[in-house]
Amino acid sequence: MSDIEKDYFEEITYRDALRLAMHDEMNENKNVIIMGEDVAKYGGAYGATKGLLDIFGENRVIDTPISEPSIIGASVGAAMTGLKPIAELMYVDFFGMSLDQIANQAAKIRYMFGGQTSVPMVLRAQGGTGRSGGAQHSQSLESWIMHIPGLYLVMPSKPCDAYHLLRKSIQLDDPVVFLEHKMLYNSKGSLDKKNIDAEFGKASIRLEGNDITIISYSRMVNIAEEAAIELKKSNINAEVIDLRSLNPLDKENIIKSVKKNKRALVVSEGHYTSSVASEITSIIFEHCFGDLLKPVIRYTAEDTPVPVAPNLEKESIPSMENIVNFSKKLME
Amino acid sequence: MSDIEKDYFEEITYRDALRLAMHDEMNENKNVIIMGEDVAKYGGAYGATKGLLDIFGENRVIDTPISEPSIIGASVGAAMTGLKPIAELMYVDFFGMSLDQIANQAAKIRYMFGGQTSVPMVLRAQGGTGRSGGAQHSQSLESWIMHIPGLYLVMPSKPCDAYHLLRKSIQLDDPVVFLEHKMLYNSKGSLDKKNIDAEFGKASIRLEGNDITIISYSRMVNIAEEAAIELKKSNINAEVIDLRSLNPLDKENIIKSVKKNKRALVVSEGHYTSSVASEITSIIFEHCFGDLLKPVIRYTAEDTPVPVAPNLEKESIPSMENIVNFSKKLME
Amino acid sequence: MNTFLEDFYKTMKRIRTFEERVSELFIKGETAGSMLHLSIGEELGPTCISKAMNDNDTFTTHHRGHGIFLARGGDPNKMMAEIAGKKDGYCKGKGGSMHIADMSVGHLGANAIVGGGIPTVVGAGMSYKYFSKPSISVAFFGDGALQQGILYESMNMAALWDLPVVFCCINNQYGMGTKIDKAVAVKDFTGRAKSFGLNACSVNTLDVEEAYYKIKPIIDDARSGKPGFIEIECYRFYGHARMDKSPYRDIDEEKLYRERDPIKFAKKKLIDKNILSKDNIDKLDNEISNEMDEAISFAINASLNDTNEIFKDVYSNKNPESIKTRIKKIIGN
Amino acid sequence: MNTFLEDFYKTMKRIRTFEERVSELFIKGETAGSMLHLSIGEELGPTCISKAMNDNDTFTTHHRGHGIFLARGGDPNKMMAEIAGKKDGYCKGKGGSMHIADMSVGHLGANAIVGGGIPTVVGAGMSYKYFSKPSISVAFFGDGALQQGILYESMNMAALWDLPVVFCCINNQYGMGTKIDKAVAVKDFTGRAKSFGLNACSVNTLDVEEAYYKIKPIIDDARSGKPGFIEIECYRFYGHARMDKSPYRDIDEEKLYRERDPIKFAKKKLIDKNILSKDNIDKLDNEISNEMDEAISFAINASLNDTNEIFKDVYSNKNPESIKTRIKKIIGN
Ligand SMILES: Cc1ncc(C[n+]2csc(CCOP(=O)(O)OP(=O)(O)O)c2C)c(N)n1
Ligand SMILES: Cc1ncc(C[n+]2csc(CCOP(=O)(O)OP(=O)(O)O)c2C)c(N)n1
Ligand SMILES: [Mg+2]
Ligand SMILES: [Mg+2]
Repeated sequence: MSDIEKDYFEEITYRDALRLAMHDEMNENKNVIIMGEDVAKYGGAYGATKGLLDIFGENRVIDTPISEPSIIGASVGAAMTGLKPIAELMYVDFFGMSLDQIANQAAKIRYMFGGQTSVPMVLRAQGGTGRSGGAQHSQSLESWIMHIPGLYLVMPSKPCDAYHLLRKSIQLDDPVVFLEHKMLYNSKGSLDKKNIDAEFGKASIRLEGNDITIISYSRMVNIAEEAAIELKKSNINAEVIDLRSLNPLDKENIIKSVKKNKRALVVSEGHYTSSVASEITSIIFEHCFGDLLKPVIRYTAEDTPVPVAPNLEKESIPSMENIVNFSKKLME
Repeated sequence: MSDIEKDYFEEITYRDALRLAMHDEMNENKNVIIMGEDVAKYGGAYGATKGLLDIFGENRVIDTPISEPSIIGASVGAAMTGLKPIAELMYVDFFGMSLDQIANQAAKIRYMFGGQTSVPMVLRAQGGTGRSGGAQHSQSLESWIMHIPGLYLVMPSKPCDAYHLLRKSIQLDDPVVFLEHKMLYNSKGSLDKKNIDAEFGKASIRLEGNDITIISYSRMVNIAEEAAIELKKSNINAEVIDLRSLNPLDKENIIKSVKKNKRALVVSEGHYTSSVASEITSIIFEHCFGDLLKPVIRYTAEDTPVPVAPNLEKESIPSMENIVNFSKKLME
Repeated sequence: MNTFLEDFYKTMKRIRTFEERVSELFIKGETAGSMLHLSIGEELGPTCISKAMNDNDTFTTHHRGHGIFLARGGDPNKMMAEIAGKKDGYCKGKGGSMHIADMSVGHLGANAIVGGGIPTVVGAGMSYKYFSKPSISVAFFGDGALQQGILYESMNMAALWDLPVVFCCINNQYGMGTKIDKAVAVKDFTGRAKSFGLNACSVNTLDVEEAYYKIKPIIDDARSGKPGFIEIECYRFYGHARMDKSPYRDIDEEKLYRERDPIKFAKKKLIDKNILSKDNIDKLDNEISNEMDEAISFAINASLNDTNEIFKDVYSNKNPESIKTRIKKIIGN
Repeated sequence: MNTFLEDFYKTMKRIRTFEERVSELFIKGETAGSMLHLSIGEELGPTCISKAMNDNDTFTTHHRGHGIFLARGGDPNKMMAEIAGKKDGYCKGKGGSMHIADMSVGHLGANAIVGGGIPTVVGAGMSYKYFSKPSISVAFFGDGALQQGILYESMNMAALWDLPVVFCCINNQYGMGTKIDKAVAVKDFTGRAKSFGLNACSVNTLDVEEAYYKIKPIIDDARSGKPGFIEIECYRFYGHARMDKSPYRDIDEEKLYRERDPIKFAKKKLIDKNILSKDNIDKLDNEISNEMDEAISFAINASLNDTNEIFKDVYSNKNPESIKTRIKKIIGN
């Protein structure tokens, strides 16, 4: 692990930003530990914890058996008794077996016990399509988490936000579900450790524009940005909003932008129905009623499991081209 | 179990309607079995399977160990090999530990295997508040299920729909999540076995009205009906729509009614955020844009865990009084 | 040795009396609902295990956990108030009987999810090991939880990492209406625990002292990093929850097992061994009775929560907006 | 007895050659992604267990299941096409390597969720018992799944209900980069199974015939309602998935274990026992090689799916509307 001393990076990968965030928090707080399947020796299935074992030792970077419910449950217990666990769930798809510990325990303990205790833990996981992982390894299940009170939900798209929001997540006194995207790890951006723009519940306006607002999060922000650049060629100026965290959600900036532009497109890699996209769409309609010139459009993954065949997989999620098409349509 | 020969009931409880539906299907199809915790000797935690053990014997009404993931997983395997299992999950709250078998297996098997096989099973469970069960025994988690393609989702409010839709669920070649509400079991209504009005994806208009549309499902339909009656006193005619199934969802009738009334209120006992209510709200806005005189309002349970204290529990979910208030406000 | 017995008796008697009062509170219509799981008949296990634990040890319980909590120092007033759903309860009335906790006595929480609190103690054990604290953490659960996979995952992790953790099964023979024979093929659960690498013992006695000496080494070993499993065989004297009359049980079986009463046994032993006279015991019983009467009064007189309480304690640093406020922002007042 | 060996050899060789071709297909850039888990080195277990099974038996597999599928009659062409994500694959290219299935040979499905396919066989066993069919159902999984609680729930149910079910662990010593020693405290897994009431045996040999005779009674007992557990000890010769070079493993360890090759062993035995000559074996190997080359060609030449395929097979009686259609309905064409 080189570069750990540097404060500014012109270019760093999303993966390295995460790794640095964990490193820096572990350095500052000896109660922070990492646990999960293959997080130590292997360095994490997507490499985000690589090198940390060597620096912090096996008491703090802990390979676990393949027991998701108990990994998260043990993190809950550790968090209640003085540690600050960062648990890694290799794929969001494994929420299926472990939501009891996430949604019934971690999320509710403070409430059920009348505020007596907190569950200060971070659950990192990654989701999304792009690797032909199929229906059980390609989901975007943030809607399940966003529905449950008590859980912060963070889904940054850029290395700098990944760094700062992961650090803040580790510092927080509440359980945070921190979701990465499997196709973001190699993406690059700058990182200034001293310049902290990211906050929970504060969206970032990636591109300003006066014609249409495109709201997104995680990997889809990058696709939306590409679309916005493409739209410029047709003289359409899209404002691209990167939500960064879904709970808390920056309603204010969403509403402000849509009130200005009167047209909005919500882009998410999750399914269409009963989703994060439905939520954002509702919020816009509710608060910009009267201002909107066109209905808000939610553009999401299909309401089907994710197929393995690469051509089908690709077609099953939002594309840059269609963001452009739908935006143009909204501008008519 | 008396009355099993009758075809028409002036008054029957929701519980008995369910029991009759299972009875009648088991009678007609010897491949139908029931399995779950305490479904046999005890008759089900909420009594819905009482008496069936005596009639069908322990090969067909099966008490299981307290192993939710495996109960559902075994139902999946049984369904793939010729049986028609009706699995009972005692509380929807236990989705937390068993969603892998529901959402990653039952829901996706047909798709992943290219249509080679089906998973014809019914998963019955109950949810909702009303018994001071607290945060882990009072949830309404239909949003988790509705989000996942591949699962039918049925939530009837009336005994007659409970009967007919449960029978249809058992007959279906796909996995069905059939959700009851703990406070509905003792509710009463008529049942005509020969007169089948209920279909998947066909909402029922419980009360017709020309002023405002109130859309709901499960127990909240009854509260909405009370509110509608109350609203009549103020000369407001509410149309009350009972969705009965959430997947498939009767968009057509929702849209038709709201286009007519130009005002809509969505009522659900689930949380507010990223929910079934967000979904319905979005649909209405999207399709009735231009027709609406007021923004659609979603009135749901609070975005907090459910507290045990009865006064708090009651306050945390929608009330008849507030449905009336919000409706009046929308009529201004 | 005998000095223990008085203590043990008192603990068991306090548990039983408390549970009887919960039942009364229910009959008075003053409890928050009827999801109340009484541990009458099951007092021996929590009592002897609690005694073997130290002050800084922690624990989680299942839904039938009043007894364990009391044995570890729970305040009957605040417990009863919690069961009544009142503001002065341990959890401000928001957790109730099934989700009661008291961090100050190491109660990391009761759990309404069968097996839900088991991995918590693995995490607590990780903390103690990490911080080199001499504490252990004990998970209490019923025989039903023996069929929850999470138990075996947790056992494996505890054994793998040499954690100061004990898994304690209060085997009352039933999971709701299902007898243990209908839930498992093999009833030797110590075999399961051993196969994962744990110390294990099973206790089937009415003599709480005997039980104590049997389980003590398991607790002590756990403290030095060899996790353990303890099964306490007992019988649920009454229904599963407050409304259940156990129609699925044989009356003779119930009669027989209700005779097998660890409290009666301890009382007789106290008298036989001349540790306490019958009069002294009556006096003690009376004190306990008064204590628990007071708990009832406390609970009944405690005040209700303000409805604003709904929104507190969801997060450490913010409260969710009420739905009413959200709606007002959309359609105005 | 010796007649088996030729069969066994052929099965193992076909598995290995198939896996080598999968690797080739990957290098050609023709597979659907890189989540390909090869079972090279692990051919013995699937081979001997498959032989002990009957025609109407069924099974589920983990993510490393090509070998089992082939041994049970999978068609290499359709398998390879599935791995390539093509229309002519077993699952129309929608399942891929990790979710492949063929109901016609009793393959109830591969599963990408560790442990996910285990309870399926419990349900299948319930069916066979209910319909008095003489079939059994076998769950294949890796050593990693030994740490998934669902396994023990399922074992308990199988034992409780006397189901014709076998749980078969292909213990290749690693779960991704984690050696089994770092995942469990006790490596005798038969002890776990027995404690739940199952028959159990562990096989650690290079001799597939010996293995067969050891596991056969477990399979036969299962057919008469005594469920069983079989552990096959082996070694994953190469990386976890196609991209993994196993940097976390000791090179000497890899060398040593790659020598322990059940196919080499069988070949030598065939020759030593004069069952087949070297020439005959070469001929057989050649046939297999050709068969698998054909599978590659088949896969490469197979056609891609029409994108409309995305919407099929979600439900038995309807297809979900595409997002485009939904959006058109809202904002027009
Ligand atoms: C995961 C889960 N499944 C089912 C239930 C419903 N339930 C509550 S208590 C109980 C029986 C538990 O039996 P046991 O563990 O033996 O505890 P006991 O009630 O006998 O003390 C059941 C099935 C639950 N609360 N949680
Ligand atoms: C529930 C779950 N957890 C984690 C993973 C990620 N994962 C895929 S394979 C694997 C290792 C499994 O090891 P083992 O069961 O021994 O099978 P092997 O790969 O060695 O054949 C892991 C951790 C998964 N697919 N499912
Ligand atoms: Mg019990
Ligand atoms: Mg392995």
